[in-house]
Amino acid sequence: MLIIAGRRSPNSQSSLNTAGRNLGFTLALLSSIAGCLLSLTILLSGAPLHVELGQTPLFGSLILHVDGLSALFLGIISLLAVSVSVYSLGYTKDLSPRHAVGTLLFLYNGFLLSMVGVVIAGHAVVFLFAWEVMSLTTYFLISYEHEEPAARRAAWLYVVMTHIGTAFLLVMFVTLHTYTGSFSFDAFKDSGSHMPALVRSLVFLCATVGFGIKAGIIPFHIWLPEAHPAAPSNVSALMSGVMIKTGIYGMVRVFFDFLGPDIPAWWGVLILVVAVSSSVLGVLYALMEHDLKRLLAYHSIENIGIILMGIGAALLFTALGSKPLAAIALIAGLYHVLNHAIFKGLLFLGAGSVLHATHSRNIEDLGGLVRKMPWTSFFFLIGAVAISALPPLNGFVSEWLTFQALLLGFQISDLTVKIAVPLTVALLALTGALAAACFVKAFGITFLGLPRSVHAQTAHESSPTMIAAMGLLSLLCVVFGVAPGLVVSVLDPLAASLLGANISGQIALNGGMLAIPQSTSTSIAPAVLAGFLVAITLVPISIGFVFGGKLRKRAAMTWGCGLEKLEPRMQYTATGFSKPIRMIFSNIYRATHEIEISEVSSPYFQPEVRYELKTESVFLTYLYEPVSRVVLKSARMMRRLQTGHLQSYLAYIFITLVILLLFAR
Amino acid sequence: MNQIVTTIATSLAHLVLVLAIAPLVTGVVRKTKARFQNRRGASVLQPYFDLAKLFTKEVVVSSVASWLFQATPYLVFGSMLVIALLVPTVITPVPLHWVGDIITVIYLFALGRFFIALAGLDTGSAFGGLGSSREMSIASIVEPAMMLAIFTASVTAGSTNLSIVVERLSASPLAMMNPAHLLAFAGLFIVMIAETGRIPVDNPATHLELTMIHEAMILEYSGRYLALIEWASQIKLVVFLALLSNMFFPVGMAATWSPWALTVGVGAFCLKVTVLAVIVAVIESMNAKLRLFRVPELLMVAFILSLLALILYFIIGA
Amino acid sequence: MSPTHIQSIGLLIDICAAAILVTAFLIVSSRNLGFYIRLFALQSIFLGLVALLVVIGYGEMHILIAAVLTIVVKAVAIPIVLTKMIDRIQVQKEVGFSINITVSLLLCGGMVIVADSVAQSILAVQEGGGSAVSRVLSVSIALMLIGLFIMTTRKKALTQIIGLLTMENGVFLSGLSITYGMPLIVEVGIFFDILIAVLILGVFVFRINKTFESINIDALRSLRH
Amino acid sequence: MSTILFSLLIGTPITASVLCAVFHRRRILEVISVTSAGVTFLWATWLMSVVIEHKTISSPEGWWYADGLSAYIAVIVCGSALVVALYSVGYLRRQVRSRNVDGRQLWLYYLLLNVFLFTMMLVLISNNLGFLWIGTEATTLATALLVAFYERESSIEAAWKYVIICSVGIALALFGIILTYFSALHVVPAAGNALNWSSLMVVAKELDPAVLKLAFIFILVGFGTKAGLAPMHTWKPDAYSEAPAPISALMAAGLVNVALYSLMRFYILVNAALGDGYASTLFLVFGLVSMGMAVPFILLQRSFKRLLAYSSVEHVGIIVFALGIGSPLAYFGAMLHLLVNAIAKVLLFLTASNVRLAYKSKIMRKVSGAITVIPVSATFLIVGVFALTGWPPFGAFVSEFTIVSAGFASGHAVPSILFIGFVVSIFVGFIYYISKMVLGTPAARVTGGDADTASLLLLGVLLAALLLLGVYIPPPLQQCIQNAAAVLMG
Repeated sequence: MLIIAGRRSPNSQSSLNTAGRNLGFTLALLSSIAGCLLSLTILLSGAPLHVELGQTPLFGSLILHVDGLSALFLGIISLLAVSVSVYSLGYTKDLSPRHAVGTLLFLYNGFLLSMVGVVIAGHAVVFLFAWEVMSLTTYFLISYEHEEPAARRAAWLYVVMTHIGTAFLLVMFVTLHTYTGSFSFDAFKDSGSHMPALVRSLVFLCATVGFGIKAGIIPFHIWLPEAHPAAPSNVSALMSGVMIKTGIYGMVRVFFDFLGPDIPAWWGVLILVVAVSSSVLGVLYALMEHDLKRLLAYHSIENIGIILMGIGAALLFTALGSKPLAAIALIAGLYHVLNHAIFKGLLFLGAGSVLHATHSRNIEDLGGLVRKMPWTSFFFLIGAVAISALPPLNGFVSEWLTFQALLLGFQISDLTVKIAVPLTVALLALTGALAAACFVKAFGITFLGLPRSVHAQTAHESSPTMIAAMGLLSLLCVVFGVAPGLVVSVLDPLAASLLGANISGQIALNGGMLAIPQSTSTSIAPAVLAGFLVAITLVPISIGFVFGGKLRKRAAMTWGCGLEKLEPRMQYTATGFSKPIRMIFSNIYRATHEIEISEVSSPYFQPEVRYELKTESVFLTYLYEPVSRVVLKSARMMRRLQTGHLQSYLAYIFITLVILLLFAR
Repeated sequence: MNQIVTTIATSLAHLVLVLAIAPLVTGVVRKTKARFQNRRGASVLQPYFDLAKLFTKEVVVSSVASWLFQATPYLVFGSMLVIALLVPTVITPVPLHWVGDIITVIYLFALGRFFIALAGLDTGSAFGGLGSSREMSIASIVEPAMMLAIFTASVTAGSTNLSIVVERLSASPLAMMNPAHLLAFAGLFIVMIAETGRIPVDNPATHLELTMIHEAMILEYSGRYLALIEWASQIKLVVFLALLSNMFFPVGMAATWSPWALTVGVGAFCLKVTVLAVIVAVIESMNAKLRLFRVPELLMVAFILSLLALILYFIIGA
Repeated sequence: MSPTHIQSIGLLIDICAAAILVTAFLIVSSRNLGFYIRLFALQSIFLGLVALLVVIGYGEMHILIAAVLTIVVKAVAIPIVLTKMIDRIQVQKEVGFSINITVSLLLCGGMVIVADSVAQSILAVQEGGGSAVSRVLSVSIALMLIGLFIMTTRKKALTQIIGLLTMENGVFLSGLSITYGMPLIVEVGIFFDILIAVLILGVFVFRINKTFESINIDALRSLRH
Repeated sequence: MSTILFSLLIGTPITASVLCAVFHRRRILEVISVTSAGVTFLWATWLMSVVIEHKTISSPEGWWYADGLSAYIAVIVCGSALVVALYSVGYLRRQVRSRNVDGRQLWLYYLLLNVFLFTMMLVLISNNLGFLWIGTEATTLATALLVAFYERESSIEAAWKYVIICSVGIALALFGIILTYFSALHVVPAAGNALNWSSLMVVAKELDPAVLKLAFIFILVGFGTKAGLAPMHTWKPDAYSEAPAPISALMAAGLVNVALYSLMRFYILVNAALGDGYASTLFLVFGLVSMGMAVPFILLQRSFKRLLAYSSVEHVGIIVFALGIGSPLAYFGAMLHLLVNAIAKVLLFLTASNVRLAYKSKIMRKVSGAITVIPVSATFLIVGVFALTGWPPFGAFVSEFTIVSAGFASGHAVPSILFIGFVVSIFVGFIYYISKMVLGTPAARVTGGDADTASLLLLGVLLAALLLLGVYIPPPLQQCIQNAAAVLMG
């Protein structure tokens, strides 16, 4: 209940009292540490925590129920909240006084409490309550800098989409209520069996759409790249790190916990299709983005796709009856949830520090920050390596597990698996490669080379608390990368409890080594691997000494094709960097270029050339705009009913009377 | 205790072998290319002398570059060595097989590529950016193709552990002849050409900005750093050839540590690697370099080939 | 009261009801505003007569006060107020139509038929085909529908008041016909309400005339959507 | 004892209006109105406590009658009247200061406010259906002049339409009452109390079904017009946007509940007489039609007062839909929604009036950046909109959730899904306009400041009440709602 204490924050409007701000964030820090401890105790002890909130006349007693799954997500939320709270201490120090820090604190703590509430709710009404309060606080947080119209539009789009999602969730929970007679999650447990198949599929679809909108899967993703950049950076780290995970939590809870064991196969296939399209399209759109935070937002979509690949595979395998495979797939998915929360949080905090220092998000006019902001760039590099799933860090382990889970699919002789699995493997590999390309662009253009604008030149290192927060997260990246045994040993009983079958011990964890007995001693030992990588680099140094003696270095200017001084404009730009990929995937992007060359009187003067590139956002133009056009057109038609003539109003009453007399006899 | 000592000893020996052979293989390739251009060409050992020379030379570091520029050579070389440790060349049961499997190998390649690309961007010169952008876009298709090709082989063996795969395939060489494996081999061959930067995809010997991809990234390196990176790319060539030969024609590999089996293994390995090197050189001299935006079509062919191989294997269920 | 006596009362009631229906049709067919008010007064007189006949015929004493009130209020007081209003605001007598007269007359005929079918379905319930006065129900429903029709088609504000009053007369007549009038206090209350309604509508007509310089309803179209 | 209570309930407002008629000085008028509203609220709570003890009370000669339902609605109506009276004091002082309102109009305002309260009380406690009708007609007349208070062209037009449409509706309702009286005539001997609701309930089974069905149609159209149910709602947007804000708040919170009260009285009667198939399908249809009709007008709207008027049409639709479902859970949801809607409407209408006074315009395009100009009212506005459209921390979510789960439980799955669809699309329209008004940078120089602290405090109390209802329903209130729902069960 420390969390609620954390919620009580000074709502002091005065933005100058640093004491109030520090107090607020330290309270948030303490409550999130408490959250971590609570989740760890439950995860390790395995005993669910059951709290009765009180009797209500309509919905029975409101329950908070924290079992393994909610404890895992509680842990993730609190873990990220700890570092973000530390980060916010420094970040909000010199927010422009126009924005009252008091409201930011109030909303920030409310946001944290509601996310925790969503995860520990054991009762439909409490869940919906926390769910909507989360959307409400996020709405106000996104429209925090409400001067820019983009922030307002993003906030509106976000709140509308989540509310539509909640409508689906409402239908789902009420259908479950009609079939089980109560609102508590225990009653919903395995309620799939005593529902007709059609209703069960309806509940599944409502859950997928409702939770999918919050998770940002492909057809419903349009709010994500708008909302995350608009929010203040510490909040957008939390939003894309953990808030979209509440969608995943909901899906896992409904698919595996509520809808019970016998699941039709097409569910798994649907989730896999959504997962694959989300991950590939997510990374492709990310490649074209030059706004750092929008780029990271699109990557959240991609990583949600990878998580859903794990969950979709788990669904498919349970439907086809092989429980152990499903367990590995689920563990892979949940592990990636943890990893993504950490490295996405780290990257967003890094982007926040860059924004904080240079007041510009467009990477085209950054560059050369590695010298001005050494620590931020180092931690951002660790985040980039982790998200591109490169070996020593945590991204690699969870993607390796997902690969193993998918490859083991060949043991099942079902035809759908035979086609679905290879395609998923291919596209997962493609996503991994594209992600690496995207982050080379992001890190390279932002941090390396010469500063491209005055902002970049005058950048300064972020404050110590911000660096400490990022340091903590990168340490976690390394720890979970090097010692996966910790996490997998926690996830294993959780997957066992969810999938019913006792498949613990599927992933042998002898000495920090992940082995999959299913496929005869396939294993990786990340700890040893990391050790080797560090130790082996000594070999080239020693070889260098042996052959070349002491290293003699001389600094000189980079070769500028003969020009006497290297101009920052001569460097590669982000658009240039992603041009080859744009050529390769041109039919997905359908990019349009506009080149304007200004008229120049005499040939001796240089004409001014303006080049503008626009990639078409397919879903917006072909799905959302037509729908809204139709709705507004029909609304405009209906509006003509209120004509303003008194006669027509009387005629309406007369017609209603006549119709009633005819029909209601 | 002695079990650990033996594994360290054997893996070190393994490492030395690969380190030694790498420049030789590049020498063979250059020799055959020269022969095709009916000139005598430098001796096969020329790469050794180049490396030795480079090691002694002074390193010129660009003032624009950051610490990343100077750390990349060591990291790239290190990751190549780790790959060398994992890939079975001479003997099937690689001592450290439990440390990593095929996916680790592929992602270690990606790690190396990631840092070289960043180093290219670090110097702030147009060529570095050009190289990194082309390298990363080609890699974005090559990597999945490589994975699919190798997965076809690993799926037949039932595990992604390299030693197990090679052992299983060497146990039944006839199983190799089914269509899935041939397609996978073709796909992997194209991937090898793209990955090691040979002619149809990228020209290793040129400094003309239109054609160079791999060279552009390491343009700014000099002295010891250049030596390390050159050597790393040579090791990469050897490792790829080893993968190609052992995954698809594992004949003649030593099954046990007996000295006789070892000599046969080393001999067979050298033979296979030289044959493949010659084939690469032949292809290189017969083809002209593809235009940059034709390369993705070639790579798409590789991707489709490997995907077909995997699906074919799944459908037919060899 | 001997049955023949009831018979003649029934006959008289039918005559008055017919007269009321005729006045309603005249209102629909005429153009002149002043003529409307006189027709409405005539209609109220006949209505009072029907009430008196019910009092005489069926001995429902409490209707007597209602009958007197109808004649005093509706036949005398309201027409005076309305004519004074016409003179004060010098509105020209001509009344704009949204539908021409022949079509509206046809529609009113249709409405009488509909009203008759509704009345039959109500009266079918009563054993013995209902008393003499209940036959008046179809007339009262027709009166209500015509009143609503007048309000919907005429363009002048005053005609809308008259339409409303015709509807009220129709309802009062229906009350008379099937329930021999409501309890006294309720009748008085209804009259009081109608009187105040007419006064307020009159005040509004003055204000409309002052602000819009005409009492044509078409001017009142600014509030839309 | 019951006669004293009833006479007090009607007597206080009528004496207050007489006093207002006599005195013309502003101070006295304010004091009279506020005290009368406060005292009537006290009597209403006393009536509620009496009704909780012994179910129903009625005056000896049968004119007045009160049970759980009427007491519950009386408390809501008097409560909102008290809040509106308190707010009107500050509102009118501000209007007088900016010379929009002269002495005579001020006097007329307070007089008609008290008459309006009297007529509403008359409807709520009358047992005789004729008196019910007279009271409802009187409410129309009382509010007619209030709607035309500002003597602008548009307010006269709105008042004219309001009076004409409501009078036509009420006339049809009278015919419905006559038909009910006719259907009861051959059963209830004494002509006098055939019109009393309580006696009709006793004898409901023997009422003639055919005539009662016809009567219910006329009643539904008649009182539906008064309540603002769709196709007959056309007067509501004009009347609410043109009337002075406190009056439109009292109409939205008080008058709507009174009209719904009369509809409920006949609904119970028809259910008792015919079994609840007939009336509930009609209510379901009209409920959904009202919500559906409100959607396009909220999606495309220019003035924020009309936006709130259409939201009132929607919420009447919600309550009628809930009544149509018919299960005890649905009745509880309906009654709770009655209360929550009243509080939310009063809150939003009064906040909208603060915005209107500050920006001097009703058109939403001209209003932007309210959060910087009038921070407190703007926060109330945007948080109030979330409360109105059924977001969880507030009461509307609990009532709408109950109604939806009752709908699903009683087999009306598809209408409930439609219900959710309408509620969500109305939220979309609301948040689009309100976020444009509240957020962003204010347009040109905006002179008008925020309302005085007393009114803002009042609005704060209302918002806190909404928040409390969302989180926890106190037992005494729960008891009253249960009573009202029990009456609805017939």
